[in-house]
Amino acid sequence: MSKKIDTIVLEEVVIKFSGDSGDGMQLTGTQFSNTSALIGQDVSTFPDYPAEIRAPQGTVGGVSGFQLNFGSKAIKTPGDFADVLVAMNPAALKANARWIKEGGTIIIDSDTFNKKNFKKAEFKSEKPFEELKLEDRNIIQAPISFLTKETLKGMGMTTKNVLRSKNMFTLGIIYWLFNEPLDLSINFFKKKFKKLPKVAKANEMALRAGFNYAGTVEALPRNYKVAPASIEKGFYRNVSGNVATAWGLIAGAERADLNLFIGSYPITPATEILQELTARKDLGVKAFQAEDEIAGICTAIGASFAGNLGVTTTSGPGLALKGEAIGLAVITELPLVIVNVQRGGPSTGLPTKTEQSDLMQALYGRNGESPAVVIAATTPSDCFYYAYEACRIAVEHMTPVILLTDGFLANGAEPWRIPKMDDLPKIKPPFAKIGEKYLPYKRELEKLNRKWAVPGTKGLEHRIGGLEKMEITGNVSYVPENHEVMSKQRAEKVKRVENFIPELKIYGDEDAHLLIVGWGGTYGHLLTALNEMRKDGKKVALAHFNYIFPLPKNTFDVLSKFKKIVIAELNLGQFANYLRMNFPSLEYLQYNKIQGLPFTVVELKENFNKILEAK
Amino acid sequence: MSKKIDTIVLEEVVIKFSGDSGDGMQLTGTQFSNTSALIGQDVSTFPDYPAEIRAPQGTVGGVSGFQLNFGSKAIKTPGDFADVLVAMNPAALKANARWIKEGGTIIIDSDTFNKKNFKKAEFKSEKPFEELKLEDRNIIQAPISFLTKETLKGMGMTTKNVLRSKNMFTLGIIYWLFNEPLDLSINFFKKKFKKLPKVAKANEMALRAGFNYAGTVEALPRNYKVAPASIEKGFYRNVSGNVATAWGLIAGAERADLNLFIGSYPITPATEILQELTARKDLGVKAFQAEDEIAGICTAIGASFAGNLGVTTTSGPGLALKGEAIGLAVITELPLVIVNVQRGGPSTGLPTKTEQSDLMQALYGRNGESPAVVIAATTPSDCFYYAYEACRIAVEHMTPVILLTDGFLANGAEPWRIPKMDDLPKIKPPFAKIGEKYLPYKRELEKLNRKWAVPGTKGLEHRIGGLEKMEITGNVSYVPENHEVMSKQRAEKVKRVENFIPELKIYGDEDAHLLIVGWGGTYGHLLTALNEMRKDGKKVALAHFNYIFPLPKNTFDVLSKFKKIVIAELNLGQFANYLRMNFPSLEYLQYNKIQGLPFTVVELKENFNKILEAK
Amino acid sequence: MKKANVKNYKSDQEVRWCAGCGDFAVLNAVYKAMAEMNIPTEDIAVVSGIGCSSRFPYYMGTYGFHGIHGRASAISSGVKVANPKLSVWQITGDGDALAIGGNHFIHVIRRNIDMNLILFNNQIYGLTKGQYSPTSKMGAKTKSSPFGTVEQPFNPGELVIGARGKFFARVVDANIKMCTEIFKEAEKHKGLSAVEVLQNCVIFNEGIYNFINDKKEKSDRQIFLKDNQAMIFGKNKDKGLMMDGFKLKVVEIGKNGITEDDILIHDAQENDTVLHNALINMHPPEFPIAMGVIRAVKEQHYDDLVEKQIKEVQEKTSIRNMDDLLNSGSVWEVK
Amino acid sequence: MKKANVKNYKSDQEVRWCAGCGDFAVLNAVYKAMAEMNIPTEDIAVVSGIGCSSRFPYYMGTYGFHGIHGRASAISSGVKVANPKLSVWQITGDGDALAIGGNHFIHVIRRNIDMNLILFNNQIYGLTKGQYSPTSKMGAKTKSSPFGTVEQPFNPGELVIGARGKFFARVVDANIKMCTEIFKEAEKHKGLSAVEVLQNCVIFNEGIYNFINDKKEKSDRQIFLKDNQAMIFGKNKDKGLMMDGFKLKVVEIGKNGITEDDILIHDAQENDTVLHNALINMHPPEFPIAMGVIRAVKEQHYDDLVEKQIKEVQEKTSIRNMDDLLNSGSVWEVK
Ligand SMILES: Cc1ncc(C[n+]2csc(CCOP(=O)(O)OP(=O)(O)O)c2C)c(N)n1
Ligand SMILES: Cc1ncc(C[n+]2csc(CCOP(=O)(O)OP(=O)(O)O)c2C)c(N)n1
Ligand code: SF4
Ligand code: SF4
Ligand SMILES: [Mg+2]
Ligand SMILES: [Mg+2]
Repeated sequence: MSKKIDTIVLEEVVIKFSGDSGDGMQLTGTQFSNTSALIGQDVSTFPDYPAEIRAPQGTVGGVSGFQLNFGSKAIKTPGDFADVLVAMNPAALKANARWIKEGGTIIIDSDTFNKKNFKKAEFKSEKPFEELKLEDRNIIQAPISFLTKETLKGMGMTTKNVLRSKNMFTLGIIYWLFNEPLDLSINFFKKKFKKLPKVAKANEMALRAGFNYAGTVEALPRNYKVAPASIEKGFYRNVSGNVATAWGLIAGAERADLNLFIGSYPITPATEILQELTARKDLGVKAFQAEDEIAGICTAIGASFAGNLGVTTTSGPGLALKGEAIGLAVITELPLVIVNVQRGGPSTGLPTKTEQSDLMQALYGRNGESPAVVIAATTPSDCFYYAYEACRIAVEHMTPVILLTDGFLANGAEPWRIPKMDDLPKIKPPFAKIGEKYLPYKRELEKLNRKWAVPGTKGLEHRIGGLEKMEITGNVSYVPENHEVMSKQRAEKVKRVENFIPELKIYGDEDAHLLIVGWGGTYGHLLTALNEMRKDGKKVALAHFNYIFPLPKNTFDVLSKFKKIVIAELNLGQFANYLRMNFPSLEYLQYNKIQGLPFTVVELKENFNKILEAK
Repeated sequence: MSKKIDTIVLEEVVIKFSGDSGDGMQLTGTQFSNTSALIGQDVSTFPDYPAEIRAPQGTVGGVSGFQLNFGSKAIKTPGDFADVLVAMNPAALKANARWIKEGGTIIIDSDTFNKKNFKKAEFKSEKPFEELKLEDRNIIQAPISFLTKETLKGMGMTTKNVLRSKNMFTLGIIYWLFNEPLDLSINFFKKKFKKLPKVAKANEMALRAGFNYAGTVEALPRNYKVAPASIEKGFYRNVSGNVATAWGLIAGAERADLNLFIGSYPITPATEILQELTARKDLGVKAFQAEDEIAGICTAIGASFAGNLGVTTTSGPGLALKGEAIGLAVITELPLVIVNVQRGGPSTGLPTKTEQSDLMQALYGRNGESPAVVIAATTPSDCFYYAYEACRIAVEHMTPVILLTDGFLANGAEPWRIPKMDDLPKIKPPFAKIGEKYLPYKRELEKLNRKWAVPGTKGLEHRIGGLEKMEITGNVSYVPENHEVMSKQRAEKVKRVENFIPELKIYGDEDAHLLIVGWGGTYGHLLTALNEMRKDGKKVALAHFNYIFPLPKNTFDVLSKFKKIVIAELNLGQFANYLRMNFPSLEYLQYNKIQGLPFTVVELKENFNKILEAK
Repeated sequence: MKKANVKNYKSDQEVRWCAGCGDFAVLNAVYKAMAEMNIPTEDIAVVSGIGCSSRFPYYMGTYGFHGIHGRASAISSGVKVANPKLSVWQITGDGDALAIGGNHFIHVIRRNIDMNLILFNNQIYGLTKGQYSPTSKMGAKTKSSPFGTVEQPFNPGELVIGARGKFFARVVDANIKMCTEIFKEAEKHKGLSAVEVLQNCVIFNEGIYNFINDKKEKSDRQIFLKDNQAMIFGKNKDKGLMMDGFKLKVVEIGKNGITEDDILIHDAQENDTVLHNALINMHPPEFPIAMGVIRAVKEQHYDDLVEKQIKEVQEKTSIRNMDDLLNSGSVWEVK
Repeated sequence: MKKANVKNYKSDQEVRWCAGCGDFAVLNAVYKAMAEMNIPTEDIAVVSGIGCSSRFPYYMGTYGFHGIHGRASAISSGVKVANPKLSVWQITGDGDALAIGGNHFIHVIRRNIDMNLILFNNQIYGLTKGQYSPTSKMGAKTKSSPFGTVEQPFNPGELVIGARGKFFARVVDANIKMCTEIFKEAEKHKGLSAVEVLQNCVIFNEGIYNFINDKKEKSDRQIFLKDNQAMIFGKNKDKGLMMDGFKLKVVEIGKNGITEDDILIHDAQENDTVLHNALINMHPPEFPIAMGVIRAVKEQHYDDLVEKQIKEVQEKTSIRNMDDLLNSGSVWEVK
C-alpha cells in the first residue's frame, strides 16, 4: 500500500544520534555524515562522549552521542539544537532533552522504554516525555530492537550479535527521512566486513529494513530533502581535527625534507594524533610512545637536535608537565612543535570536554623569560594547515611553536577539499653550511634564527644546552650584559615571526557597530552567529585569530577601528586579558562560557544583540 | 712608634670581600657583618657565588664574593659600588673591577699577584691595575700570605692549614680600618673550634696580626668610624632570606596548631630552605627530600589532605614541573604553600643569579582556569612574615599560595628584630565539625572556603580528587552549569583574599610627579633610590607590592592618583603587563633589567630622573 | 573482635566500570579484607592516580583521594608520613605506576613506606581506550601499536625487587578469595607491600590471562606460594619446584625418585633476592606462574624511622617552640 | 685502522671541576676509549642532564647536548632513535639518573636503546653542594640529612636488572685503564650499556670508596670479572667465588681441597639474571665488590626494531608520500 509522501526541502538539518556507549552511535553518525558529504552536502560533526569511562549500561552517565549538521549551505558548526534526536534508550532521551529544538522530532527505540531502564536513567515516573516536558515534540516510537531481531531471524546469529545491528536499522530510518542513498553505507559494510560476510549482510538487511519501515509506517507522514551545497569543485574527504593535525605535521616534515619524530604520551582528547602518527610508518614517521609527557617532549627535543623535526602532542595537564622542557627548546633554539588539544580544567577537570583555558599556560607556563610562538587552529580541517604552519615556523625560525586546538575541533569532522602538496609553501631548514666555521648562536639577519647543524655532519661539531649561552659562539656565559642581549634576541626572534604570517582579516561589515573577537575553535559558531545577525540587518564584524604570539602586525589597526569590541571565548577571559596587555588603550567587553561545551549560536546572538543594544 | 691617626666618621660604607672559592670570603664577610650588626650598625649583605661549580683555582670563573653595606642610617641594600674591595688574588680584582667606587680603596694580597696568577686570570699584562684602569684608586698592597705564615710560624701547622687563616688576617685589617671590635670574632672562633683549640688560636692570632699590621703600616694613614644606627630597641639577630622563609613556615604551622610537612627537591637557590627545615626536627618538622619536584609537591598535597600543613620549595624550573600538581591543589581546595625562589631563566639559564621572571609562571603556569594566591617577599627578613602570611592564607582560605622570593633575598642577610610569636595573628584552620554531616564542597560564606576534614576523624570520611566536583556534595560531576559555577567560585574565593590583606601603601610624596612601582625583592633598591631622589628635591613616590594575586583592594585608587607611573622589575615587564591587564586605563612606563643582578641605586636614579624630565 | 560489615566500606557512589571488568572483583576483595580486619573506616585512606582502576577511591566509604596521573605513590607517601596512624592503600594501574609514575613507584618501594600498593596490571591503558603500556607484551598490537610494539615489558615483581622491595605478592582478579587473603597479608606487613593484580580488561585486552586462569588447567599453571610450605602445585599436587644450579626446575613428585622432601620450601622472609626473583620470573608454559606472597621481609620502614628520629632529637633539644628558636644562637640587644 | 688522536675528542673549553674530582679521570678515559676505537667525532653525540658530571658534553669535541635535570635518558633516546647511526653517550649522575631521572632511566633500559649510559655515582648531589642522593648509604649525614638519612639506597646494578637491563658494568674513576677498557666494551655492545662509575667527590663525599680502592688491599676487595674467565681475585689470585645454595661464597683456592676448577666461570652473556644479581649485590667486607662487565646479553634493540618495522611497512604499502595518503580511502569528487 503506497502512501502519499510530502517531500519538504530543507536548507540545514541537525541530527543527534544518542544511545548507550555500546549502541554504536559514533559509527551511525559517521555513516550518515559520510553519505551526506559524498552527495555534496556540507557537514559538520561533533561526537560527545559522556566521560572517560563506561558507566553502567542504561544510565545517563553512559550515554554517548554524535551530533551532525548538514545542509545545502556552508555549514560551520555541528548546530546548537537538534531537529531530530535519536534516543536508543531512556537515558539517551534524558541526557539530550535540553538539546531538542522546539518542534523537533524524537525517534526512540520503544523496546528499551521499560521500567528497568526508566529506573536506570533515574526517571521518577514511567512517563519520560512528560517528566522531561517533551510531550509537544514530534515523537516517533519505533520498536527498533524487536524489528531488528525480526529482520535478522534465521541468520543463525546470537541475539547479542543481532542487536548490534540495531543502529543500522535506525540509520535506515534516518536515511529515509532525509532521502539519502543507502549504497554508500552498504559498500562500507562490504569493505569493512570483507572477512565476515554474514555481518556485512546483517547490517545491510537491518539498514534496508529500517529504510523500508520508515517508508511504510504512519508515524512518519513525510520526508525531507536537503539539496547539495554549492561548494568548491575538487576532491574531498572527511577529516577530523586530530587526523588533520597529524597529517599537517607529516606534510610539514615532508615539505621540509625532514624526518618526522613524535614523542608523546596518550591523553584525552589528543591521543588520536599519536595513534594516527604511529600508524604512519608507511611515511616513515618515527613515533615514540614515551613513558610520560616529559619524556615525550624531551625525546622530541633530542630528535630535533639530531636533525629530525621533533613534535610532541598532549592536552592541558600534559602541557603543564612539558613546561620545563619547552624552556630548554627555547634556550637551545631548536625547532619543535608542541600540539596542545585543550580540554576542561583545572587539573583533571572535565577531561573529555572542550575548553579554551590553556592560552595563558601556552604563553607563560614556564620559568624565566621564555618566548615561544603560539598559534591556534579554527576548524577540524584547518588543523591541517595550522599544524603545517607550526612546522614551517618552528623550522624556519628555529623555535618551539605551540599549536592550540581543542576537544571540539579534535573530535569534530567535516568534508575537506584535499590539498596538493605542491601548493603548500616549501619549508627551508636553515642548515649550517658544511665547510664554514660553525658558530652555534650566530644569527641570520632577517629572522634572527641561529643555524642548525646536524650531528653526523663532519666539521660542525658543537655543544648546546640549558645554561645561558654567549651570543654568536654559544659557549656557556654568565656575563650579565650577555644575558640581557640574549633574552632580548630570543624575544625579538619570536616577535619577527609577525613578518612571516598573514595579516588579520575582518569578516562582515567594515563599519560594524560591534566587532566580535575570537580565537581558535570557536570560529564556526562565531561566524554563523555573525552571518545570522547580518541577515537580521545588524552591522557586525568578526576578527578571528589564528596567530596569537606574535599577533598579526595589523592587529591594533584593525581593532581600533571599532567602537565596541567583544571577546568571546570558552574560558574566563584569557585572550581578553592578553589583548588588554598588548593594546591597553582599547576597551574590551567579554562573553565567556566555561561549561565544557562549545558556544551555541543562539546564545551568542542573544548576547551580541544585547551588547549592540546597550548604550 | 705611635703615629697620628685621623678617624673619619662615615654614615655608610660598602665593602666587598673577594677571592678564590677556597679563600673563605663568605665566612669573612659574615664575621664582619655580625660584628657590625652587634654593635648596632645596620647591615645588608649579599653573597655572590660565581656559578654553581668550582672553576679552577685562580680563574675569574672561580671568584667568590661577599658584599656588605653597613651604616649608621637605615640600610636597605648591600650597595651598588664598593668603598673598599678586598681582592685575595688577581682574578678577584678582575672580576670586581667594575664595582669599585671612584676614589675607593682596594686591598690586595700582594703575594698572589704574580705571573702565574695573572695568566690564570687572563691578564694580558703584568700590570693589572693599569689594565683595569684602576690606577687612581687607593691601592693597598699587603703581603697577606707572607705575614700570615710569619704570624703562625712555630704553631706546628702545615702551610696549607696556615694559609687557611689568611682571610682572618684580612678581616683584622678591615676591622682596624673601620674601628670595629675584635672580641666578637674571637669568641666565635672559640665556640666554633671548641674541639680544635689550635685552629681557634691560629685564627685569633691572624686576626690580631692583621689588625696590628693595619695600625702600623704607612699604607693606611687613617681609619674610619661608622656610628651605630638609631634602630628600634629590642633583641636582634642576623637572618638570611632562606632561613627567614623556613622559619616563617614553621611559625605559620605553629600558630595554626598544625604539623609542618615539607616535600622538596634541592635546587639552587632554594635548597637552604629545605636544609633548614630538615634540621628542625627539634620542632617536629617532617621534611621529605623527594625524588623530584613533582613528588615534592605531591607529598605535600598528600600531607595537607592528611591534616598537616603541606609546603614545597623550589626555584623556576622546579616550579614549572609542579604546575600540574598545583592545579590539583586548586581543584581539591587544600591548603598548600609553594615557595619559589626565582633565579635567572629561561631553562637552566643563570642558576645562581637573581631575577624576577617567574611572575607569569606563578600566575598562569598550569592548565585550565586555575587561580592560586601569589604573594612576594621584599627583604631577607620579611621573608619570615610573608612565609607566615602564605601559611595564614593557605590555611584559612583553603587554597594553594605561591610565595615568590629570589636569589638576591634568599642569600642576602640583614639584622632582624626578633618577633614574639604571640604578636603574630593566630591562624585558624577551618576544620569540619565532628558530628555534623560533612559536605566537602559546602563553602563558608565569608571567604568561600570549603571545610577541612582530617583523615582519622570518625564520621567525616569523604573523597576528593582532580575531576570537577559537584558544588556542596563534592561528588564527581560533568554537569555543564556546575563547572561554570565551580570555576567562578574558585576564582571568587581567591579574589576575596583581598578582604583579608593590608591595603597598598605609598612611600614618599603623595603628590609625586612620578610613582615608582615595584614588587618583591627590589624593594631595598627602589626605596633607597626614592629616598635619595627625594633628598635631591625630587617629588617621587613608591608603591611596592607584596600581594600580587589578588592585588590590594585600593590598588587602582592609589595608582590612578599619579600622572606618571614607572614599573621597575628584573625581567622584561611581567608585572607591568599584569597591571595593564588589570587596570588597562592607566599608562605604565617600564624600567627593566635582566642581567642576573639586582638593580643598582645609581641606574635607578638615573632612569627615574630621565622619566621625570621627559615631557 | 567481630568483623565489620562489608557495606561500611562502600560509598554511595555508583561503580562505573565496564560490565565484566576485573576491577569489580578487586573492589569487593578490598571491602572484604578491610571488613575482616575490622579497620575503622576513618583510619583508612585510599589514594590513587588516574586510570580506570584509579577511580577506586570514589567507591570507598573511607577517606579517599583521586590524584593525578602517575602521582599516587607520591601523594600516598605524603599522607602516610604526615599521618602515620592511617592505613594507607594506594590504587594504581600499570600505566599509572609503571609509565608516568615509574619514578615515584621505585622510590616509594626503596623508602619502604608502610602502605599497601595495589597494582592493577591489565597490560593496557584502559581509560584512554587501549594504548599499550609498559607491561604489554613485546609485539602487542594496540591502538598505539598497530604493527606491534618493539619494547620488552617490565615484570612488575622484578622491578619491585630491583628497587629493593621487601614485600611482593601476585594475585588474579577472578579469585576474590585469594585477593582478600593477600590484601590482608599486605595490610599486616609493616613497610611497603606491593601486590600485583593480574586484571582483565574486557574491552581492550580481553583474555590476556585466560591461559593461566583456565578453570581446568589453572592448578597446573599457577602455584600458590605460602611461607614455610613446600612449592607444590598441580591438579594432583604432584608437581614441585627444585633447584637446578642457579635456576629453578619443575619436577614431578614420585618420578625419578623425587619425593616431597626434595621440593623447595618457600621462605618469603629471606632477605636475599635470588630465589624470589627466580620465582617472580617463572612463566608458563615451562613454569607455573607464582601467586601469593612471594616476598615478605621485615625491615625498618621510613614513616616509622622519621617518627623515631624526631623523637630522638626532641629528647635532646632545648628548643621547644619557635620563640626558643628565634632567640637561640647569636642574638644581641639594641637598647 | 690507526687510532685517532685523543685531542680530537677535546673541546676548547676549560674543564671546570674541583681539583681532585673523580670526573677528570673519567673524562680522560672517555677520550681514550673513543680515540682507540677511532670513532669519527662527528658521529658521536654526548648527552647529559644536570649535575657536576653532566657538564661533560662541554668538554667534548663531538656533538654535545647539556640537557635538563633528570632528562638525559629521554633526550638521548630521541637523539638515537631519530639518528640511529650516531654513537650516543649518555652522561648522568646518581641524582640525575636515579632521583629526578629515575623514570626515564628504567625506561631507556627496558627499551634497550643502543647507547652508552655512564652513571657517575658519587652518592651525593655535588652541584647543589652536598645533599644526599638515592644511592647515599642509610644513615648518611649530609647537608639535607643532619641527623642521618632513613632511606635504604638503590644499588644501581640491581635496578638496571630489575628494569630488564641487558648490559651492566662497574668501574672506579681512579682506574683509567679499567674505565677505558669497559667504555670500549660498552660501545661495542649493541643495546643499552649501563656503566656505573664509582666516583669520588672530593668536596662533599671524600673517600667513600677508599675502602675498596685502597692501594694495598684493592685486589682483595675488588674482583674484576671477565667473560668466560674464572671468578678469581686476591693479591695472590688465591681467592674465588663458588655457589652456596642460591648464594655465593668466597673460597680460598688450595684450602679445603678447593682447586681452580671449582671456581665459577663468569658468563656475562647468560640471560638469566640470578647470578648477575648475586654478583652485583656482593659487598665488602664479606665479599669483594664486582668490577668489569657483569652482564652483557645480546638482545634486539629498540632503535633497530623501529627501523626494521618502518622498512617492513614501507615494503608493503602503496602510500609513498603525503599526496598518496590524502587521496587514499574514502574520497569523492565535487564537480
Ligand atoms: C598527566 C596526564 N597524562 C596522561 C593522562 C591520560 N591518561 C589517563 S589514564 C592513563 C593510563 C591509564 O592506564 P592504567 O594506569 O594502566 O590504568 P587502567 O585504565 O588500565 O586501569 C592515561 C595515559 C592524564 N590523565 N594525565
Ligand atoms: C628541575 C631541576 N631540579 C633541581 C635542580 C638542581 N640540581 C642540579 S644538579 C642536582 C643534583 C646533582 O646530583 P648528581 O646528578 O648526582 O650529579 P653530581 O653533581 O653529583 O655529579 C640538582 C638537585 C635542577 N637543576 N633542575
Ligand atoms: S576499559 Fe577495561 S579496565 Fe577500564 S573499566 Fe573497562 S574493562 Fe575495566
Ligand atoms: S663538587 Fe664533587 S663531584 Fe662536583 S666537581 Fe667538585 S668534587 Fe667533583
Ligand atoms: Mg592498565
Ligand atoms: Mg652525584
